[in-house]
Amino acid sequence: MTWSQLPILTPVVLLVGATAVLLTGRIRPSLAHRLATATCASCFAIAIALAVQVHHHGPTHYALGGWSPPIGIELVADTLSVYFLLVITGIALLVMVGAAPAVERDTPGRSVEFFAISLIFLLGLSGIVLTGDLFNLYVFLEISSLSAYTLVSSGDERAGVAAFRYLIVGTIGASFYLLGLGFLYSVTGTLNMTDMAMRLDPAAIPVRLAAVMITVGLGLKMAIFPMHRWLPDAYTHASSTATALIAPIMTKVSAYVLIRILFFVFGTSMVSIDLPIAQAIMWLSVAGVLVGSTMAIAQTDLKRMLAYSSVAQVAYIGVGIGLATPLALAGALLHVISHATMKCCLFLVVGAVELQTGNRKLSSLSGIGRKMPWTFAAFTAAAVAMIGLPPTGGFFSKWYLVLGGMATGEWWVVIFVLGASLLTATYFFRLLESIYTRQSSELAPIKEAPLAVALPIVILGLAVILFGLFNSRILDLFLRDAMPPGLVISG
Amino acid sequence: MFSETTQPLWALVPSLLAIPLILATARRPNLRETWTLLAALSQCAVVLSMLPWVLEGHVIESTLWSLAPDINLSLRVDPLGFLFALVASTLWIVTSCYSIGYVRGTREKHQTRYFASFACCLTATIGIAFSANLLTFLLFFELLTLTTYPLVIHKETKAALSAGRKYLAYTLPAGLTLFGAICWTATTAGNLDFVAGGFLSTKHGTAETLQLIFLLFMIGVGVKAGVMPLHSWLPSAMAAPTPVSALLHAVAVVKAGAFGVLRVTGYVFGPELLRDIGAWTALAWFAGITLTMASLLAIRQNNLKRRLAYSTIAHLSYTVLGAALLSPWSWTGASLHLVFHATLKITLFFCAGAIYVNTHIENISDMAGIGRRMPVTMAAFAVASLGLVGFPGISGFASKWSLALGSLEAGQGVFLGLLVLSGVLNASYFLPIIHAAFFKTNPAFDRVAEASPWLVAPLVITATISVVWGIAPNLGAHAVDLAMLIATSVTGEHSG
Amino acid sequence: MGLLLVAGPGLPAFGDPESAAAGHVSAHFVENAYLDSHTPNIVTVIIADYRGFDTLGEVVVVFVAGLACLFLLRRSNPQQTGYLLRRTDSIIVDLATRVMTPIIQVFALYVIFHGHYSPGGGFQGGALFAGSILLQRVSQGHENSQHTFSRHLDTPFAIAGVLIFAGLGVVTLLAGGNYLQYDQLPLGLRLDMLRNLGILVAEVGVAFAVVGTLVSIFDDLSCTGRGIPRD
Amino acid sequence: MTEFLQPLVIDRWAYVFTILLLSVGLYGLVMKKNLIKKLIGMNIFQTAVILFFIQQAYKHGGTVPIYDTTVGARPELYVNPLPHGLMLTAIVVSVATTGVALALLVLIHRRYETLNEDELLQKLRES
Amino acid sequence: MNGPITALFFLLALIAAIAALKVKDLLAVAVILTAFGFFVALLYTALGAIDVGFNEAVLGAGVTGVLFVVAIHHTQRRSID
Repeated sequence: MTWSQLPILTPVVLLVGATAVLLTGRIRPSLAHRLATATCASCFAIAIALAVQVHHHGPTHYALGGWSPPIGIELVADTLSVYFLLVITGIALLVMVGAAPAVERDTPGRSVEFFAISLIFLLGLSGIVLTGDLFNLYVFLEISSLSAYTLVSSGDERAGVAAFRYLIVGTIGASFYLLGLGFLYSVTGTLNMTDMAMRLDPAAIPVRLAAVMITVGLGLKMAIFPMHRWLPDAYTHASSTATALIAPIMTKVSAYVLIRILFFVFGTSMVSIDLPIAQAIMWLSVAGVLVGSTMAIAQTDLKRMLAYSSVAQVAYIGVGIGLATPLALAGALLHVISHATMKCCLFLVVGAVELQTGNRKLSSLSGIGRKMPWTFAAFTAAAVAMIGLPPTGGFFSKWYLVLGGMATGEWWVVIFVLGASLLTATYFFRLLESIYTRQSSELAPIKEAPLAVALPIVILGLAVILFGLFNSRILDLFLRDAMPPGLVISG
Repeated sequence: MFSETTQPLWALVPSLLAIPLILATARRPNLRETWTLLAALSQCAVVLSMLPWVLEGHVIESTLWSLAPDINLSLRVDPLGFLFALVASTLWIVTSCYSIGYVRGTREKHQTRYFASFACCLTATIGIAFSANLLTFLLFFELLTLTTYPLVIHKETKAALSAGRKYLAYTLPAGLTLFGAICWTATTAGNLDFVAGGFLSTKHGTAETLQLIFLLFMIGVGVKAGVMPLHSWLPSAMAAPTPVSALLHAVAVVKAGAFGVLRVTGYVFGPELLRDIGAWTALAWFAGITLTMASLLAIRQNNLKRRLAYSTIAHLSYTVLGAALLSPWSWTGASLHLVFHATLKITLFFCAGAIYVNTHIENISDMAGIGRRMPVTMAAFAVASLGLVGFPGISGFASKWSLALGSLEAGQGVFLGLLVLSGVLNASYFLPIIHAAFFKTNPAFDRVAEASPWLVAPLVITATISVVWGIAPNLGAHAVDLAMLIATSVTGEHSG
Repeated sequence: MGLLLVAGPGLPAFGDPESAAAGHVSAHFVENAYLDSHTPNIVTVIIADYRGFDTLGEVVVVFVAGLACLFLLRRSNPQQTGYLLRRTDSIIVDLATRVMTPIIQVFALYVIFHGHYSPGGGFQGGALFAGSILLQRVSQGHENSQHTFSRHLDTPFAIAGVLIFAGLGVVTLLAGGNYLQYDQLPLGLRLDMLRNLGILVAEVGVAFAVVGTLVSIFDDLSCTGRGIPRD
Repeated sequence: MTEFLQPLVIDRWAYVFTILLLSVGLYGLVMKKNLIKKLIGMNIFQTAVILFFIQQAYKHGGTVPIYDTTVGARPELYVNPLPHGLMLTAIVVSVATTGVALALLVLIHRRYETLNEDELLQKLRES
Repeated sequence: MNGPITALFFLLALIAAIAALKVKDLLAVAVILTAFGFFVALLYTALGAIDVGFNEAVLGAGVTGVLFVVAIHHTQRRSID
């Protein structure tokens, strides 16, 4: 087994890990969590190794079954996919580390299955970012979606309804994707991305229709306005661990697929010049930013508020994709990692609070900042990043977005993006104020979360700031090479 | 390690290092406050150690790492930045001595948070002073906004909280405007490094575009500088403890705003461009109107701190005016006023605080006769207020004088008139206080004595400094030389 | 929908032998399938060999679906679990199922193992097998049908299926080939026979997974989650 | 009109059927209030998508994709086998999805005793 | 050329689909859905996709139907639309 086998390892390790969790879980449930964590850790290690390899030797192509594409399925580990793989596995690891107590509380007696399913969920996501075959991507999309529905349903009593709604929407999205793929296949006769990019003719009507359908399908999964309705319910009612696992990466991976297909398969010129797809995405996302932020202000439930802010923040990524300029896309990709970290941090904090207080109403958080100093220090960092103040990651992703918008002369986009961050500031500072200043008596017995829970939170809080300060490192290491053909980041 | 290029970094280290130490020693107040004092002293020392280089006309550059393509997180010590940093770090020493006395005197809660945020503020301020390009500037500028917020809401009373909200409601949008302006500049000009005399020129866009950018910039920094009509957060921020107001109004925030105005006018746009696009007259008039209006409003305030706040607004626009007039002398005056007003105003706030700690009086009407009981404090108060009026022999005079020269130099006699007028107004809202304090009696104060030495010593020191600088403005800090250096480098002509 | 109709003319005509899709890749499949793996059923070759990874993924989908139902519906402690189905009263149904079940099962096995030569394979066979068990569950009732296939057997079955398929890939991996590269199996046969064998193993794995999962889904759906079975 | 209808109705009638089926499924998915009906609509929708692939794979005079020595390995004589392989997967996926969906429905019904969307929303609002 | 037969199956499938959405008795709907699956399976076979047809017949028609029946047993049989 040589280095060339690295791409396949992540899925295989996750799959074997999942089965192992199930088997050991039958004998000793206590082992399940450790095993899951170990699996995630090894996947993270593999991802790092893969990243190093790609950085030094360029994209790695892996022909499954030894059948070279387009005959067989190939995995392609290029900078873009490795970047996302790192985000996915990293977040997964940090969530897993402290998951045990919350999972035991939310799904008593079923934690073994929970961990197994979440591993398969990760398998699906990593497969999506690694595969170079459009139908294989669909299969992995369904794997991740099915497990996501299940994870969502593992929450409070309304979770079932939220999960069903999510399932319906997700399936429609997937079917639209599949239909679009059918159109593409019937005019090109191939399923391999690179091969398809060479063979398709951007002028053909079916191709254009396929582009529209795939965009719609993925838009549903990515919760682009106005297809975002499923998201708040799903994130609010899912168990805290599930949310912390799904919210940071699921929508990002859909964004990845969008980027991959729009810019790498169809090509930048087609989606931004021949068709107004990019513009459509951009304006819908702008609307999403505004709607999400506004709705978030109106919420009284912490998780629901964060869910709506997710809608807004994912829309930032959509704006970056829609602007389709190098800097804007870099901003979008940077926002992927920074938003993943901050949102994961925030949701983990929610989980910790629920664990310590058994309550998550905004009103009940008064003065909790003094009871759980470390946790809420991280929370503050993440909140500042959400608002987009320096020196956090959120600031710089916005910086690139705005530069990209100004370069293309999209003044309104710039204005809306900046204005929306005021809305964000409104609800987060309101929250921070009550967290740190108000005193309330019933908080007296509450203590800081246990180490295993608090440590990942603090790490994420630090990461949010570091990603901001050293964003140009990320830019140089990943984003420059991750740019689609024809887009080059100057400077 | 202590080479010339790393010096600006070391200037940031002490206050930065102080934060964790303060937090770690929350349980042991004495140790905690030792850290604060040590940090303040060492920071001042590091800054001072750069004085010779700056006087020789060196510009110390030190780049840390890249923030974005073609934009580095880099520090730069030029006369202007140095002057500001010097003021901030020196006054931090006295302020922290004073704070120690004050918070113990009034038994404030959350003293640890208080001192920690204080250190953060100082880091941000020094960062602003030494930032070498607009992005770095913005970084520290927003950091200052964030770290001042806990200080504003420190008392956690309803008033304090609403003041905090108001503060954010003004500064965050301002920050965004600044952000937009900087992005725009980056797109048009491609670089953001400060250059004495400005790096923007007419080839970077039409006059209208540049005027718009300038407007955005002015809104961005003007809010902190309290330029009317963006000033109203400042009086309400008086809800904060007095040392905080002292820091806010004399040293960190508002001065950072004024400093920002100087930076933008002198080092981003530059005199030629501002003359070409005619933006300077607008700015000058805004400043002129502000300093008159604010002085008028100050007269109507009964709460001492609010009155001081309005006088701050007025005096900041002296600096802004000086920057806008674009002539060598006016720039000298502006830079000098940055320094002198700081020392004078902080003295006044110290006095207000001392009175409050002893008697819990905030309103001027109740202060009749206080001077007899607290002679030292009130004497200092008298000195400082006379300085602000522009009384010869006290530091304020020098800066006003050169501002006056500047306005003549720029051929704008109008503003000379405004300066004189506001001097008169200053007198009319300060002198009554002094008169009442010394020449009236009030039995209520029989048992009142001078405040604790922690409180009195700082204000005596600052008062003496102002007097000394009034006689020999160039003593010690070479303030005048530095101001002249700044003026020359910006306007390209020699003053005097 | 209008859009879809407008797009129609751009697509290759119905049954057009020269359509782009018919050429390119699939032509290669038709030409080489038999030579590559000595298996006439081209579709089987495609799903189990050329695009074996898809099929593995699909097995995972089935697997996670079963897991999901188990996670959602099955309660941990058995006495809380009652089952919907009881033994039927109709003698005909009873007899019919008794006769049918073994036949179906034999046929199912045939379908699985003959998938190389005729339509069928792991999925169809597995589903048939599962169907026979479901038939028993329906007619004989849950408790009585446990002896043919216990409900504690299904998850292990599914896991076994997944592991067989995934393990096959791991073996080829360890043998120095790529994942699921059957011709690297260390058995010293002709390449096409190796692939033939690999396909067979894969199909068996699929069958296991499908049987286990379908039965488990059925059980979970039909368990009332309340103590008393209701009628 | 004809130059629009001819290619559509005569050459691609199977495609038109598929689209019809697709719209039926979508209708059920969107319009129906009963969640089980929604699910059925979803099933039909997925089936239509699968059907699209299959009818695209069809060739006049093509035989089933099982290698026949008498025919030989001549692509034009076999129906395109690749979509068949893909759709085998797709069918199984849709069945799996249906299974999970049904499980969710049973769960919902245990809690709320209804599967009608409006009543469900009503109860959600009350609780 | 098996055009007519294919068309016939298409029609049947379409009718079955519509019926499945129209009928109010859900158990009947489950049966109709099975029929739908069966027609579609035949359709696949007619289109030369015997494997898919087989699969649809077993999974689509068989298993799905059974699952629906069980689920409907658990929940409610009537549907107001």
